This record gives sequence, C-alpha cells and structure tokens, in this order.
Amino acid sequence: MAELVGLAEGVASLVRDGDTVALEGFTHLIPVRAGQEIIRQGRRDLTLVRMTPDIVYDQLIGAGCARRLVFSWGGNPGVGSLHRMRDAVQNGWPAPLELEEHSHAGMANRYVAGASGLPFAVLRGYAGTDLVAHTTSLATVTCPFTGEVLTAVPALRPDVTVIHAQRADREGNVQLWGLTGVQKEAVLAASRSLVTVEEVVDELEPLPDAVVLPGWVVTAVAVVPGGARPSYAQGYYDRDNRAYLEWDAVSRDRDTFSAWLSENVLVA
Amino acid sequence: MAELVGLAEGVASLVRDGDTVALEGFTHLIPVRAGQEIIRQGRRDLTLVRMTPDIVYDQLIGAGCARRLVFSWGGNPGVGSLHRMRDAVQNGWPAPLELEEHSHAGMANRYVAGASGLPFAVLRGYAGTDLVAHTTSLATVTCPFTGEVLTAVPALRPDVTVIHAQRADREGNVQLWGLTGVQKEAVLAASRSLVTVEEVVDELEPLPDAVVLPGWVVTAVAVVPGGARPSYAQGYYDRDNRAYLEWDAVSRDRDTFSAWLSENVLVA
Amino acid sequence: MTYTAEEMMTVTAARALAGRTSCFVGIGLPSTAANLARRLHAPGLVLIYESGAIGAKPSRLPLSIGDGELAETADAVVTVPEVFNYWLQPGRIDVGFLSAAQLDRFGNLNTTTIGADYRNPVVRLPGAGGAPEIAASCREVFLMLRHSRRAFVERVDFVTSVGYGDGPGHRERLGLRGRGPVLLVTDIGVLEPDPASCELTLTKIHPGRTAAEARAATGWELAVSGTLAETEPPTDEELDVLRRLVKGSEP
Amino acid sequence: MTYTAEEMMTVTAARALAGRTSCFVGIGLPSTAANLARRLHAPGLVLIYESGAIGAKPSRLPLSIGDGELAETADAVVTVPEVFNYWLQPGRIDVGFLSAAQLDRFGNLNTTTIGADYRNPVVRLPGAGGAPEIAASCREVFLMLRHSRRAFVERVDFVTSVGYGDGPGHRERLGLRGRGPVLLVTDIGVLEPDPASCELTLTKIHPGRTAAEARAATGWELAVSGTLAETEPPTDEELDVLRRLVKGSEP
Repeated sequence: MAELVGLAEGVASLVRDGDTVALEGFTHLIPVRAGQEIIRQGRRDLTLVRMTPDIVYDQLIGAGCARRLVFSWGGNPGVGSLHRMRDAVQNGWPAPLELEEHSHAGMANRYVAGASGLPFAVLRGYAGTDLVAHTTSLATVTCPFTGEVLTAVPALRPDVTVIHAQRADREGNVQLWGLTGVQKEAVLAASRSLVTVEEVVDELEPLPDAVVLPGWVVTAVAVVPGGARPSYAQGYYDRDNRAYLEWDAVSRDRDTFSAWLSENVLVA
Repeated sequence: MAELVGLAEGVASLVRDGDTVALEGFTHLIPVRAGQEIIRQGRRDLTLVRMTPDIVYDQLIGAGCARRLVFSWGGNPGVGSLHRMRDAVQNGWPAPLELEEHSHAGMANRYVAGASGLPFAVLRGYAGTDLVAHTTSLATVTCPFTGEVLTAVPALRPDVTVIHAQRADREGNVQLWGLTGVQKEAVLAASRSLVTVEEVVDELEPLPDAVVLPGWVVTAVAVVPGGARPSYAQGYYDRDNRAYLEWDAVSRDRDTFSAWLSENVLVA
Repeated sequence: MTYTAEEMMTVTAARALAGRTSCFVGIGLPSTAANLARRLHAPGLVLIYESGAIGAKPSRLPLSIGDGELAETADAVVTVPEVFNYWLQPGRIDVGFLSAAQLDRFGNLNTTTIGADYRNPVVRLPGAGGAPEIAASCREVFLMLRHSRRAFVERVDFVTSVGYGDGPGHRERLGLRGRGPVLLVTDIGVLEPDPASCELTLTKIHPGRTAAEARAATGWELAVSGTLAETEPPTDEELDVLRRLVKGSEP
Repeated sequence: MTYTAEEMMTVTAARALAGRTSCFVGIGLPSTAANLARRLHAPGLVLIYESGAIGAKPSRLPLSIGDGELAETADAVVTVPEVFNYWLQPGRIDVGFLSAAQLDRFGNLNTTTIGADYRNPVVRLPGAGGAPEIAASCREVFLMLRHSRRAFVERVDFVTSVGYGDGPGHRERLGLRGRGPVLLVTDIGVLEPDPASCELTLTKIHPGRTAAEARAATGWELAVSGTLAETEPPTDEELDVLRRLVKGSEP
C-alpha cells in the first residue's frame, strides 16, 4: 500500500541525484509543485523524461537539475519556446543539456513497453525523418509473419515517476479523471512512484473517464492542493493561461529567471 | 456513422460464408442472439474467432457453421466441456473443425495488433509449452536493443466483429460498461462490425468504467433486448447460471442438440 | 469439527496466502481459497481476475471469472489486454493459482488434450486460457489438484503451462521470470519442489492420510520428505467461515 | 466585408474540410479552421486531439490541446497511447493538420532545429510532437503556413515530418500509408502537389495577391499552375461565424 507522506519527505526519499525521473501529465494534472520541490532540494544530474516538457521542466533545466532530457515536444503551449531549455541546449547555461528526442507516438509506446515488462515496443513511425540519424534509441524490427520492417523503441523505465491526481483514499489508491494522458503507463513503468493529489477522501466514488491506480503499485502519495497549477485539475481549478504567457518574459533572461527562482521556489 | 438495422438485416449484410467472424464479450455481454441469427441464416465455412468459445460457439459449431476455430479457452464456464466442440474435434461431427489455439495473452495481443494497424504483437508467452509446436501462428522476435528473444503473434483482422453492448445513441455511438473485455480492440481490428444493444437512447450519459465506440468506427447497430442471454448485461440482467448447467445435458447428445436447435433457433 | 477432503485442501491453500499482497485467481477451489484467506488472515489480499477486475472484493464466490460483482467491487476495472500486459506480464502479481487435468513431477500442466495425438485427441480439454502466462509470470504459483494416477502422470500428454520443465535451470533457459510452482495442495497432502531437483516432493500429509496413499495415487515414483509433517486440521473458525462463504454463494 | 490574411487562410482551410469525416487537430490556425468548419458546412466533422479527446465539440477555441472542455465535450476520452496506436496509426483519420517552422517543395516539415548542426543549433524548436506520425498515417495532410523565404526553403534543416520525401514514390518506399500533403494554405494562396512531380505548386491565389508575390516569398523556384484560379473571398457568413468563434474564445 502506498505511504501517505509530506511532499518534501516524499521527494527526499524517492528522488535521488542521477536518477531518471519522469514527471507526466499531458497538459492536464502536471505535477508542478513536485517538480519545484525537486529544485528546492537541489537534485543534480537528473535524466528528465517527459513527453511535453513545459514550464516546470524549463524551471528544472534553468535551475541546473538536469543532465539529459528525454522528450518529444518541448515548448510553452500556445505561447512559444522554452527559453531556459533553449539556453541550455544552445549555450550550455547553466549546464549542458543532452537531448534524447522522440515523437509522441514513440514516447507513449516506450512507456507502454515499460509498463508491460517488455524491452521494446513496435510502431509505425519515424520512417524518413532525420530523427533516425540523431536519436540513438531507435531501431527497426522485421515482422516474422509478413517481412514488413517496422520501428522499434526501447522501453522507458524511470527510477521514479511523479504525477499529480485529483484524489486518493487512505489506502493510497489514486484516482484521476478527464484527460489522463500517459500517467498510468508512466507509473507502472517506474521502479518508484510519487503521486501528489488535491485531497485525500474516505471513499473513491467511481467517475466517468477515471483511472484508478491501486495503492499497491504506488510508492507514496502526498497531499498538495493546487499541485498542478498553473496547469489545471479537472473538477478543481482551471488552467492559468496568464501564467503561461507571463513565463515567457520571466524565462527569457537569465537574471530575471534566477531572481524569480529564488523568490518563488528556493525560499518557498 | 453506424447504420441502425434489424438483427436479421445486419447479419445478412455483414456476415458472409467463408468470413472470419469474431464474436467477443469476456463472460459479460456475449452476443448470443447475433450468433444464433448467423446459425438461422445458414452461414457456412466460417473461421470463428473468440477468446472464450462457450455456449453460443458450441451452437454455431454443432450447427455446422464453422470450418475453423481460433481461440484460447473453449468450455462451459463453471460447468465443463463444450460437447458439440468436442464432437467436432474428436469425431468431425457435423463437420471437421480445424483449431488454431493460443493463450489468452496471445489472443488479446493479436486483437491489439489488429486494432493498432500493426502486423504483429510482442509478448512474453508460450515459451516451453507444446503450443509452440502445434500453433502455426506463432514466431519469435529478437529485441534490437537487448537481444532478448520474445514471442510474436500475428494481428487478428476479422472480416466482421460482432459484440453486444448496453446501449447506443441515434448516431450509432455505442456505450458498454462493466467488464469490457477485448471488445474495443475486436471492433477496431475488424473490417466490418455489428453491435447489438439492449436499447437506443437519445443521450449516452457518461458512466464509470464505460467504453464508448464512436459511430464512425461501427458499421451497424441492431437493437436486441436480452441479446446477451444467458450471459449477463450489467445494469440490465444477471447471468442465467441454470441455462449454462442445462446446456450440458442439451449438448451432450447429437439428437437432443439437433432437436433443441430446430425448436429454439432455426424456427425462431 | 469433521471436515471434507475438499475443505482441507481449501483451508491449506488459504493459509499459504498469508503475507502475500496479490493473487491471480481462477474459478473453483482457488477462488474459494483466496476469498477464504481474505476473510481470515489476509483481509488486504488483492484479488485479480483475468476478466479485468483488479482488487475485487466479492461478497460471495463468483460463479464465473466474469461475474458482475467482480467489476462492481473492484478497485479498478481494466480491459483484458491490460490485465495481461500491464498487470500479469511484468511480474507484479505474487501468486498465481492453477489447476490442470494432468501434471507431472516438475509441475508442468496439461489443460489441452488427453492422448498421444494432438490432432486426434482422446479427450479435448478447454485449452490454455490464461494459464501459460500465469505459470510464467506470477512470482510464485500454487497448484490445487486431487490426487489420482490419472492426473499425476509420469509425462503430461501436452505441456500447456510450464512448471520446472525438465528440471533445474529450465525456467531460466526459457526466460521465465516467476519462480514457478512452490506448492501443490492435494486431498492427501502438500507437495513442494525439492530445492535441488525441482521435483515435487510430499512434504506434508493431511490428518488421517498416509504417504503410501499418496504414492499409490501418483503416477511417478513419488519422493517423500524425510521430515514429513502433518497438516494442521482446519480450525472451527476456518471451517465456519468457509462454510458460510460457500453456503452464501449457492445460486 | 474586409478581412485579414489570416481570416482568408482559416476560411480556405475550413472549406477544404467539406466531406471529410475526421480530423486530427493541433492548436492555432488548424484548430480554428476545424472548429469553423463544424459551425458551417461540416457539423458532423469528428475532431481528434492528441491529448485523448475523440469527437470533441468545444464551444470555444481550446487554448491548449489539453483544454478541459475537449474531454468534457468528447464522444470518447482515451489515453495518449491509445490515440496514437488505435486511432492515428491504423489510418482511421481522414485529415491531419500540420504547420512548421520550415517546409520544402515536397512538403517535408521541420519543427526541430534551425541551423546545419543538430547538436549545436542556431535555433532550438519544440520538436516532433505528434507530427511525424500524423504526416505518415492520416489519409491526407493539410498544411497551413504564412508565405516567407525563411519558412519556404529549398531544403529543410531537419526533416521532422515527411511530405513527399525526395519526390514521387518515396512515401511508398518508406511504407507510409497516408497520401501525404494534398493542400498547403498560405496567406498568399493555395499550393497543391503536382500529380506527376509531387512538387507543391501554386494552384490558387487569394484575392488581391499575385503569383509574383508568392514566388518572391518562396525559397525555391515556385511552380505556378497554368490554370491559376482565384480563391473565393470569405463570405459574410463565414467571417461572421469565424469572428464570433474567435471573439468568444478570448481568455
């Protein structure tokens, strides 16, 4: 059964320097507060995995937590680029950032393989693109029945996956609903998992389009109301679109970013 | 958008002699009435596909509709053997029945591959079993990243898949809930699909653990209340366990079966 | 209290589930044993049914693995592909319960055909179902089968599910990740694999039964442990809970 | 009524969706065009967002592909792996909408890096996202991009998504099942692939624009159709519906 912990305690015990860490949540339920706690605790040399690195990954990269980024789309949705990510890739500030770059279909299937206990997944993808030349974690596999050549991607097996969900019960069973993205796969693919939730309830009333992760496959649950802001938590709060727009200015300049980080994350 | 049809009309237009036909429903929502309509219309030389052939497949086989059976577990759940299936396999009555035999994991993954537009699926399975020697639709595939050898199964692509669901709306969007088995994959893997439903409603109110198949991926919907009896339809009726017990006696003897068939299926 | 051989089997299997987190359950005696364990010493035991019910808590014994109550009481309901791919295959599940028409000294199981010729069987059995992957991927496998020379054979006619294959090292060579069968409960006693030979060995005898009976009902030269223990008979509480469970489940 | 170049682009793309069943939508102009089409001539158009919303019917333009209203109004909400594996990959979806930072005469797209050296880019772009598989698997691909020599290049710096590759037959050699880009809407006109050469050719010009402008804003020797037609200007109804849609969607 998952242990109910405080956020600082959960991050301290589950996320270690050098770990491969996946924070998932596809535009919805992004575990922003947990990511900022990782910054606060000064983790280093992380391999950060996420299909859609956005604001909180820009913060993690700008704060120097990451050595490598495994991703398929890195940007500020509806706004533009991630300036801290760009600065790290183009200028190596504050540290060089290796990129392992896939398509969404490839990343999703890498999580599926990890959750399924398989070393790889097969898909129709990448053929003819320059990703084939630049992404080392790609190969081909031949169908033993038809001879057709398809693309293979290796399983993703994070040391720890962090997600945010609407709620959990006291046994640590976790319930999320709405757009649930790739979170179930990301948790099941990982060795350890930390789930931040809006609230803990006595009973998880079944809901439409809900995914339940039983407590026995989750390592720890931390109650963090608003833990997904500025993204949204269906049924709890909406997306703060202004914050996404404002991030563009904050993140453009190193000093502005560093000041923002000290005031809003490091001291908090 | 799926067409709303009568059951006889739907079977007549979608199920043809010699077709590969999958009737799915994993103990729940078994499309029994649709299967009996296939018998009534005298279809022949069918390749019948189903993970768990039970009473209605025993009837289809005993009625001589099938040339081949692709399956993973054939029995009368909680009761015993399927006598008509046994008679066909052991004595070729009323016609010889070829068997293509897999495990549940293999069959489920064959449907997944079919639904995914892939020629095959990869799993950990079959290793060391005698299925490897006797099931031709099995092969191995080597992980291009780890060198590990895994099992490959070819995609299932039925000419037509038939399922039973609780309800549909007037646009032919189909909703089923409870144990939804492999029905979504079986429908998406097929060239054509027929869905029998308990009722048609104006609005499909979202429900927990519900699967919705949009009307644009379903060929035809037929209203058949009680269409899953003697299996059950959650929210509509329970499993008729007596009928499963009684089937044992009905199906044991060829004449008893033939009489039952004429009285209960052919004339109906 | 007096009790039947089947009750002895069920209670023995239920006791063996102590300390386990999760159990992949079929129908029949295994389901009875797992549901009994939940009512006795393993209230938190997670029951997983191949029909897609994860953490089912049926109030009565399900009549089929797809019994509606399984979905209604489950922590999570998932599709059949997901049960096998996300839950069974990665080896998340502690115990898989299996039975068979035939088994051999290495716990290899046959649920496919009786007779030498697969294409022309003497008896056609239901087939594999989920068994091959349960036998391969669960961390441990428990077997339940009544003792008889017909069932306990020198060589199974068809290997549907692999126990220890042809002996030590075979599971590793096949890449099977689970440990294999660690317990076989019969109506006469309990068999466990010999650590060196992997051969199923009589390690416990039920009260009133004898090793000679077990040998006589086994189609191979049955090994008997030098320290043959006697199974604790079912306690009144165990029998009482079991009987109420079974009675409350009659159609 | 007067209208902007962007409105001309959006209306042109929306018109092209007539008669299509399903459309894989991103955010920005494509989403506006698809939602406009639903309000005009294609009320039954099925909108599929990579975030898992199948058949979304947003009342306002989503601000991100994961906007909550997409899930709330969808016929079905599925996981991200399912969107790509069960819905996009098998080629069920009629039209995929894409844009890019760079494209070439064969409709190959770059959304990854600007500059000759991938490891040391002049500009790091967001990357592939869903685009490579949308470009590969949708039955047809529509492109929307403002005309400029910076974007319309002789050779893209990085092929993120394949159009017609290096020309006729290349998609077939790659095993790509969709037809590829059949339409490119710009602020100056409409380009369509030449049936023989697959080269994007100016086939329609927007009112008030000229082929010379298009040539000047294209980084390769732009082919112009001998039968260059003029785009119908947006009707008052089209503009009215579009403007209400955009206005009603402001934060």
